Order: sequence, then C-alpha cells, then structure tokens
Amino acid sequence: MARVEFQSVTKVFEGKKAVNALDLTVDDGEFLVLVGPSGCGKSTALRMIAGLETVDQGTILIGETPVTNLAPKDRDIAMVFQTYALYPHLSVAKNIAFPLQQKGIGKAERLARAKVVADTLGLSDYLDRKPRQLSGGQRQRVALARAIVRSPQVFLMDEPLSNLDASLRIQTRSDIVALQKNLGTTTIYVTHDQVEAMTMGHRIAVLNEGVLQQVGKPIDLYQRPINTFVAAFLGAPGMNLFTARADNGAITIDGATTRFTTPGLDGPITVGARAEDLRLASTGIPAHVTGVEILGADVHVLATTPSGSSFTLRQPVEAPRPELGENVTIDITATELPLFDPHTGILRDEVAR
Amino acid sequence: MARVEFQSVTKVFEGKKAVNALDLTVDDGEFLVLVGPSGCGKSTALRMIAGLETVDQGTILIGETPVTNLAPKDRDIAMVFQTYALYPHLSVAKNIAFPLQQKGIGKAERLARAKVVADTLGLSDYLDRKPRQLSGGQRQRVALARAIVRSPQVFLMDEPLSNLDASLRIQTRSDIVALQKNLGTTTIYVTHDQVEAMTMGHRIAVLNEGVLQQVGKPIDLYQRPINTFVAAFLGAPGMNLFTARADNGAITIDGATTRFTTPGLDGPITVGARAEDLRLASTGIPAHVTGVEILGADVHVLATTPSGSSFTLRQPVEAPRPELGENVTIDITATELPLFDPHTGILRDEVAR
Amino acid sequence: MPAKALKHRFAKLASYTVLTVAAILVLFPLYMTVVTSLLDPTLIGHVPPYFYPPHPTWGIYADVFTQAHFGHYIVNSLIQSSLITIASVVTSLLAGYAFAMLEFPLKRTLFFLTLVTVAIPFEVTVTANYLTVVHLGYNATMIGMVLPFLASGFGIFLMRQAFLQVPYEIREASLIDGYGDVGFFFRVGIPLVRPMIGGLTLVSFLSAWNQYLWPLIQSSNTDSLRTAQIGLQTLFGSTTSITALNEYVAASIILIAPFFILLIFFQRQLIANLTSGAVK
Amino acid sequence: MPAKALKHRFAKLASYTVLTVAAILVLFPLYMTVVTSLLDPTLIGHVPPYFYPPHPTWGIYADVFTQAHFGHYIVNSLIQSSLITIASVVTSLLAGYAFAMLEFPLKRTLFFLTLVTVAIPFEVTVTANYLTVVHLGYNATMIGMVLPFLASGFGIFLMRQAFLQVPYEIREASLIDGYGDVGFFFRVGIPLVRPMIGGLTLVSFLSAWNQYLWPLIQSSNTDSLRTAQIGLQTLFGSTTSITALNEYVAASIILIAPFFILLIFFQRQLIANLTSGAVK
Repeated sequence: MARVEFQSVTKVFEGKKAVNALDLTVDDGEFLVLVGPSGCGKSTALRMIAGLETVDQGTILIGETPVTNLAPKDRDIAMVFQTYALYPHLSVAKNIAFPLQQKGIGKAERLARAKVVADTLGLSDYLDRKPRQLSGGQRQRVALARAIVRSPQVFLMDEPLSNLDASLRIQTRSDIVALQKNLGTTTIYVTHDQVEAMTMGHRIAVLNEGVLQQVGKPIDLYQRPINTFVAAFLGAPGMNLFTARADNGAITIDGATTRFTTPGLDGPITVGARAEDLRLASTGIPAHVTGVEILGADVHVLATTPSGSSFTLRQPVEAPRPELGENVTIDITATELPLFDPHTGILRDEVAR
Repeated sequence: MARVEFQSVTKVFEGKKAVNALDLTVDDGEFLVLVGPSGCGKSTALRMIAGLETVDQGTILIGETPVTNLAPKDRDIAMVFQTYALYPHLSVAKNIAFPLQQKGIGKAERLARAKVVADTLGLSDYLDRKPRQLSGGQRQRVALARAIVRSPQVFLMDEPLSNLDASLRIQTRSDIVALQKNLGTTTIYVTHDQVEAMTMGHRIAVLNEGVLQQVGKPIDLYQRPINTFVAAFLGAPGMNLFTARADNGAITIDGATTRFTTPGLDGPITVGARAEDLRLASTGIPAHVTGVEILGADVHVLATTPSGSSFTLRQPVEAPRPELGENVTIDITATELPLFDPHTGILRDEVAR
Repeated sequence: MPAKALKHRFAKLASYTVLTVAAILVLFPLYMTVVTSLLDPTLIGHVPPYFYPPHPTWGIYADVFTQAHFGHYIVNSLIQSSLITIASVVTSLLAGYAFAMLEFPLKRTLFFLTLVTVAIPFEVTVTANYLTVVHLGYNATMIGMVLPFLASGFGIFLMRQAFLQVPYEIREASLIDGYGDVGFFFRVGIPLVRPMIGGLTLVSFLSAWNQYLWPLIQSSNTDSLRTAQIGLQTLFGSTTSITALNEYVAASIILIAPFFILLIFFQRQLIANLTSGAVK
Repeated sequence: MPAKALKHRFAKLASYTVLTVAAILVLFPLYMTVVTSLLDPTLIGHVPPYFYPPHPTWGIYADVFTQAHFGHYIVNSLIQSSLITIASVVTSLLAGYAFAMLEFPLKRTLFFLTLVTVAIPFEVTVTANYLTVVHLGYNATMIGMVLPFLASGFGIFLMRQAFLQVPYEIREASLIDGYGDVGFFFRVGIPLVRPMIGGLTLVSFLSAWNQYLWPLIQSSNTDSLRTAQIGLQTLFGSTTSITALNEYVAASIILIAPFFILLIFFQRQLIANLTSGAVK
C-alpha cells in the first residue's frame, strides 16, 4: 500500500499529447476512478503507472519512490486487463501462482497461496481448468486473483467489467468495491461507464483530451462541476446547459425571467441545471417537446428552447406527461445554479440563487 | 412497409434450441425492440428474418408472403450491423448506392439517390471518403443511409449503437427513433441495453434461452412483468424479489407484517417491488445495509433481509442515508404488489394490495 | 523545436546508414556471383578469393546468347510461365473463395486433401502426370507443358486465408444488398484480396520459370519446346565438377533476371504486404 | 428420434464414401509411380498404361540397396537434415520472437531484408556461400554441408506470424508478473506457438532431406559425405532420357519415405493446424 503521484506527466503519441502535464495524487488506500470519453488519455495514464508506456516528461511516484524509469516488475503493482490476459496454456491455479514464481517462492507454497486466494474468490472448483473452459465472469475472477496473490502496493484496473453481461457487471462491481475495502490497497480504476464512475471510487478524476479537468468525490463533481465539459459528461443524462443573459443581476433564459439573481452580473452567461432540477410549470422558460422517454420509474422529457438550448427534464412516471411536439414552460427548482463563462466554459465564482 | 410474423419458429444450434417455438407478430409500421441477456436468441431471431440463418421449424411471414425459404435479397429488407459492415474499398457514395445496383438502376440515378439520403443524414461532405477515413458515428450513419436508400419493407438493426461513445449513443438513439417515425417503416431492433429497450420501441419482446417471455409496451412490462425473469431483467436495477409468506391472506416478509393482503392466499410466495417503491421507515421489513451507491440525483441502498433476499432501495440524494452495515427497516410504498409463484416464477392472478 | 528537428535528422541519417550497410551485405553475394562468372575457370576457388575479375572473360555469356535458339527458349519460358501463372491465380481465387466463404459437404476433408498435395514432392507424381498427358495426346506440346500446374494447392491455401480475412458481416450485408456469390466475388471479394493476388502472381511466375524436371520430360524429344532452364542445362551439361561452376553461375544470372525485374516492379507492394503486422 | 438418427447415419456413410474416393484419387498417382518402378524399362510409356506390372522387376530397388555405402549415405542425410532442422527451428524462434515482440531500430527494414532472402534462389548465392565455406576451412565437411542453412528467412517469417498471434495484453501481464523476455519466451511464448513449431520442423526436415545442389558441391571430391539424394543421382547418372525414368522413380520412392513417415506421425496435428479457420 502506497500513494501514487503524477508530477507534470506528459505523454506524446504521434505529435498529440495523450496525457498533458498531469498532476494528480492518489492517497494511500484510496480507490480512485479515472473517467473520460474514449481517447481522453485515461488508459494511457494507467499504463504509465504500470510501466507499460514510457513517460515523455514529468515523474511518477509510488510511495516515495520515483518509478518513471523502473521496469513494470520493479514497481510492485498488479493490473487487471479488460481482456483478462490470462495465460491460455496454464491452469487456473498456475495462472494465479504465476506472479509468485519470479519472487523465488517454492512451488508448494506458490500453489498453496494461489489456493487461498482462489477460495476467497469462489474459484476452488476450477483450479485445474484452463481459461478457455471458464465463463467470462470466472475468467474475470481469475484475473483478480492473479492481481491479489502478490499483495502489491497498487492495483491498476483497466475497464475490467466491460466484457461482462449487465447483471454480472452489477454483482462484480460490488465485489470489487468490497475487495478493495477489505484489502485496503490503493486502487486506480479506469472506466467509461457512468455508474461505475459514480459508485465505485472514493474520488473520481475526469480527463478530456489528455488534460485533467477535475478531481473529487463523485457527488461533488456531479453537483459542482468545474466546467461545462465535466457538467455535460457526468451523469446520465449530463447537466443541461442553457444560454442565458444577466441583466443588472437578473437571469433570463430565452426572454423568460427566472427567480434567480446574481448581484452585479451583466451580459451573456451559461446556466447549468440537472434534469431532476427542472419541472413543467404554468409559466417559465418556453420550450418545444422533442422527445418523451419512459425509462420505468422516471420519464425524460427532451425539449428545446426557442434560442436552441436542448435539455432534458426528469419527472416521475406518475406525473402528467406532455405530448411530443407540445409547447411547454419550464421552472427550475434548484436552490442555486452554477454559472459558466459562455466562451471558455469555466465555472464562474458567482452562482445564481 | 409490412408486418412481420413468426409462426412457431424454432432454430437449433448444436442440439440446443437457440429460438424455441417463437410466435410473434410485428405490426406494419411498428418499432419493436428485441431484448434479452447474451445468448438468449434475439440476434438469431433477427437473422432469420433477414434470411442469414435458416429456419428449422415454423414459418416467417413478411406482409402476406412466407419468406422462410427466400434468399435475403428477395425479402425486401435492409439490415444495420453492429460492426456497420461497410465495403472498405468503396467511397461513402458508392457504399450507399451499392444496394441499388442490383435493382437495375442506372449509375447516375443511383448516385443521385445516394446523395439525397446522404444529405438527410448529414453525410454530404463525406461522399468521396472511404469508410476508414470516417469516425464511428459517421460510419454508423453511412450504414443507416445504405439501409434507407432502397425504401425496404422492414429495417432490421442488430445492436447498431453498441460501438459508439456514450454521448453519441444518446444522440443517435433519438435520431433513429425520429427516422423511423418519419419513414414509418416496420423496424425490428435488437439490443441488450436497458435504456434503448425502454425508450426506443413501441413494444418490446423479452427473450430468454430462446423462449419468448413477454411482449408489450415497455412501461407495461416494467410495471407488470409476467414472470420473475422479466421482472429482474428489465430496469436498472431490476425488480426486487422478496421471499414472503401469506398467512390467511396477510403477507409477511421476514416475519414483518406488511399492510398488503390477498384474501384467501396461504403459503410461500414471491413478492416483487421496484427500488423506487421502497423507503426507509421506522418500522417494517428488517434489513442489513450492504452498500450505498450515490448515483447523482438518486442513491441506491443495497440491503439484505435476515432470510437472504437481497434488494435495492432508491431514494433521492437529499434524503438522509443509512450507513454501510447499519440495520434498517423498510416500508413498501406501492399501491399493489405483483405475486409470483416461488417455484415456477410465474406471475399469479392475485395481487397484494 | 530545433532539438527535436535535429533528433529527427539524426534518426534519418542512422536509418539510411544501416540500410546502406544491409544492402551491401545482401548484394555482396550477388556481386561475388557476377565476379565469379567473369573469372577464368582456373581462378575459381582461389584463396583468398578475387573481389574483381583480373581478366574478365565474357565467353560464357557470349556462349549462352550466341547458341542457336536461345531467344526461342526464352520465349517458350515466357509463354509457359505466363499460362501457368494466369491459370493458377484464377483457379486459386475460385477455389480459395469456395473454401473460405461457401458451405458444402466435406469442405474440411477436401481442403485437407488440397493441402496434402502441397506437401507431395512433384517427383512422386511425375509418372502419373506423364501417363495422363500421354493418354490425353498432349505429350510434347505446350499444353502438356503447363497442364499439371493449372491449379496449385499452395495458391488455393493462400487465397483461402485472404478471403477468410474478409469480415463475414460484409458478406452478409452484400447478401441483403442483393449480391449472390458471383456478384460478391467480383465486386467485393477480389478488390479486398488484391494485395494477395499480387503476391501469388509473383510466386507463381517465379516457380514456373524455375521449373526443371517437367519441362525436361516434355521437351526431351522436341527441342523446339525447350524452356530457358532446359536450354541452359542442356548446353552446359552436367555441373558435377567444380570447374564447371562458373558456367552454372552465368546461366543462373540470366535465369534470375525475371526475378529482379519483378522485384523492382512490385517492390512497394511487397514491402507493404509482407511487413504488415497482426490482424489488430 | 429415429428419423434424425437415420439422417445422421446416412451423413456418416456419405462422408466415408467421399473420403474413400478422394483417398483413391490422391493415392492413385502414388500407386502408378510404384507400378512404373516395377515395370520392365521397355514397357514404360506404353499406351494404354499398365495398371499392374506384368513381370515385376525389383532390379532397381536391389541396385539401390546393394550398392556400396548406401546405408552410409542415408545416415549422412539423417545427420545433415537433423542438424539443419534443429538449428533453423531454434534461430527462427529467436528471430521470429524478436521481430514480433521487441522494438529495435530499423525493425521493419531488417525484416524486409529477411524476407528478400526467401525470394532469392539458392543458385544465386551458391558461389558466395562456397567461397565463404572454403575461406572458413569447412569445405567438404559436415559443418560446411549444413552451414548455409542454419537460419531460414521462411522459418523466421513463420515464427514471427505465430508470435504476432499472441495477444499483447498477455505479454504485458507477464511483464507486470515479473517476466523479462527470456522468461516470457520459454514459459509463455514457446507453449503458445507449439503447433507452429511442429509445422516448421516438418517443413525444415523435408526441404533439408531434398537438397541437391549444395550437398553435391560439398561431396564432389569427398564420397564419404554423400547424402542419399546425391548417392542416388550419382548411381543412376543423367535422367534426360525417358527410358531412365523408372530408375529416377525408384530413387524418388526411397527418398520420399521420410515424408510419409512424418505425415503419418504428425497427421492429427497437421489436420488441426492447417484446417483451422480465421482468427475469430
């Protein structure tokens, strides 16, 4: 167990900065989730910790040790791959014991320790099978067992659940969380899945085009995103962004006066509001309904304001639903609204209340 | 445009019935979504309509025509593949025009019609590009354009969105729905995605191990699943299933008396309740909290009753949250509860009110 | 970024240096072969070897070219190699497509038998081929010369592998788009396997050009059918003595000319095809 | 389901029937070769052909086996072919691994040059090889006999393709698990490419066994170095006349014996390896 630290780490692929001056510290024992759209650099960052990619600039520390130029085997980390990367010619027991062999541990002890780990993951009945004889979920657990068996300082996981079926994914998600809690091993977990990002880690770090956007507790990023990218990326659906104006502090959206004000503010501004903070009302922001999606417990009303801000409104399935094509008016029920710079997309100091 | 009808259709792969005596009618102009876990036979059913798989028993009709023994090209259908299946050596324009060539349409008209379809899908700027020069979303639209250009009687879509990024997937989802609405073409859409299943189709058909479980409007299946498989499969999370008892009509779960009764019922029973129909209360069903997942607007509380029923409770993020490991009591807020046979899993006539 | 530009230039210089050295290493044996062919026979095998011919003797080349009918032999070789190449590429494409894309009874078994023919040396079947050609009345004709080589197990194997690389969804899409096997073969299949067709053409032509035993049998009583290989071997007779080695060498140099012409011609395509990585 | 069982039995019957017919078609030329070798020379080329020898003459086989030193020649062939096979499999594994799994400057260029050596006929480089072997003092020794064949461009190509099939995540997992290239090569790489090693061994042995030109040069003044090929060719002299054909045939039959032994030995493995489908 140890903390992991990126110090101004940059990685260039074909002239493009896949990871750009990344500064990030993962605390000892922390479960950190790295998220972002595909190609954002999250896997590259993970692979640089593992030593599978070289670092072009900057330093990576594990504990107090700079590992930037160490071989993967000297970093005391374990990794779980999306494809599991099991050794096809070895049995489950030998797959799990494989990392111990290089540590000079005798064969009997290796297999004994592999068996202990296999037991905790419910793999005892499959010790003699080859990987191709296992289901996807079982392979995934063998990959986890192989990572655990060495008691490394850091676990690195690269979308380990994305090849599993939906129901198995939910089960394995909580298994991994419980495992990390029990072992207390620093864990860095890469995913593109909203639910995994929101629920698994102590903190999440959002990357876009190689640049770290924001780090923090999932709910903090959800409620107080630092820019419009994080606002729109996190959550399903992402935060709605309205083109608005401040006139002597009064916020208007599409000509409709809202009950939100920001003393001293004037000019164009972008207002963020979550789908659950909107509701249909008799007066308010005018909008045209472009879609009604009944998800089960919730209904998503998709609509567009006259000036072209598309947004999603969430309401319970019991509430009266508008028709497709209907013109409606919308009220914002939040107690305060984040304001973003309309050009840079960055969160401003002021909020509208 | 035409309806599509399966009449007792069976398909056997290696001694296993991939599709088992399927009876299903898709109405003219309907958008039907086929869902189920992987290996449930949904893709096989779709491919039998296309003629890419033979039918072992039964008949498939398109309109009034039995097509069971017709070649794919004689069925007047178009298909969109998960991998897009574009012709790598042909330009976008030629890919779109390719199906017209076999219909004896002259080159000038072919390309003119391809251009019209490309325009509606925003592909005008890419007509001379090769597929490898396009992004995933653009390829997906070329595949759609190739399907549309012939004005077929039926569209078949096999997980067309699963290779796209999350934000692009949401956008393309509503594009496909709008397209189908405009063209009015009968569409059969295969997916394993909960949100696509709930929101895209007029009706959904749930398959499991080759057997049709239930067909109907998404919200009807969500609220009144016909068996525990559909109950647990649909929705994220699926419906909670409690092991319960009826004593002279009074329903008890883990010894706790509920306010639900079913006159005349006695003995063991399975009770279904959605996550949003549960709430923490001062008295009620005892449970031990095993997980607290903060998703953004909602919080999922995972818990287990003393008798071992695991369930999920949904509450708003503002509500007070229990601690992990805490013992709580649960109330069911629904007005009625579906009852399932504890052995067969089939919905019973009675409900508990 | 001047430092980066400098680094780039240095990498380029290093690259060209190694390429030059490697080229010399590869070409040196060829150069020595030419030198040997120009040596006076008595100087062959001299230690240390001659790195240039002190008194170049062009006699062997002159012999080769001035001998009667040698131009005719080269024309024979071109006809024979071209016929074999065209026919075996066509049959390989058709059979390779069938083995890769079609379903028919005993496909695996028939494909295995096709592969077995690759492993059987031609010497084993030469008698049966000879009897067949005699029986058909084509002995000692150009048809007899090319008949046993119009299909090739190796070519079928190669084209099957190429067609297997075509994603099956593309075949399915074309089925729905109204294309039968013939339409798909010409409009999609052939364009997609074109690189492999180039490679197969090259290999087929070279191995036909280098044939020895069968052209020898076919032309043994019919001098006008002799190919360049047979013409040369017959002119110089046995090569069992070392002093006759440079005659063999001169013959070889003339015979490998098509190889170099094709190599230069297909250079780019060959590099691209052969050094391509894994499927991913 | 009796109807289904019947259908299954019928399919099996059809399968065996076609297999038998195919086997006859493939084996018939071999049978005819044997028949021809047993014919009296004057009956060869007779129309219609003889399907059995009316008066079998075992003379040629007797000649082959009773000639002095022929057992010795076969031992020479076995030593030469085994040395070449072992060495070229080892070098192919090492170089193939390097080209597939390692990064080093000019990898592509060096790999291309390796491939070019496959395409250059041995005749082209024979002089340079001869001069090198003479210079090293190994002329007319077993070392000289095998030296030019200890590495093979084709073998390197084959093993590179095999190693490229190993998913790179498996290599990465082993890096993290503490295995360097040596550990990975022996513990993971070799087990995973084992099918291909079998195929390469077979091909290497057969092509070494069938060598002609180089063993001829090496043994031209040293009879004790003669391989079976050279022994037979020397015994029977030129094959330019058709009446000498059955001598050539008998020689061939003896020479292809190892081929059939290996084919029977590796049968299952060959079927599995060669008929395997695409990557999916």
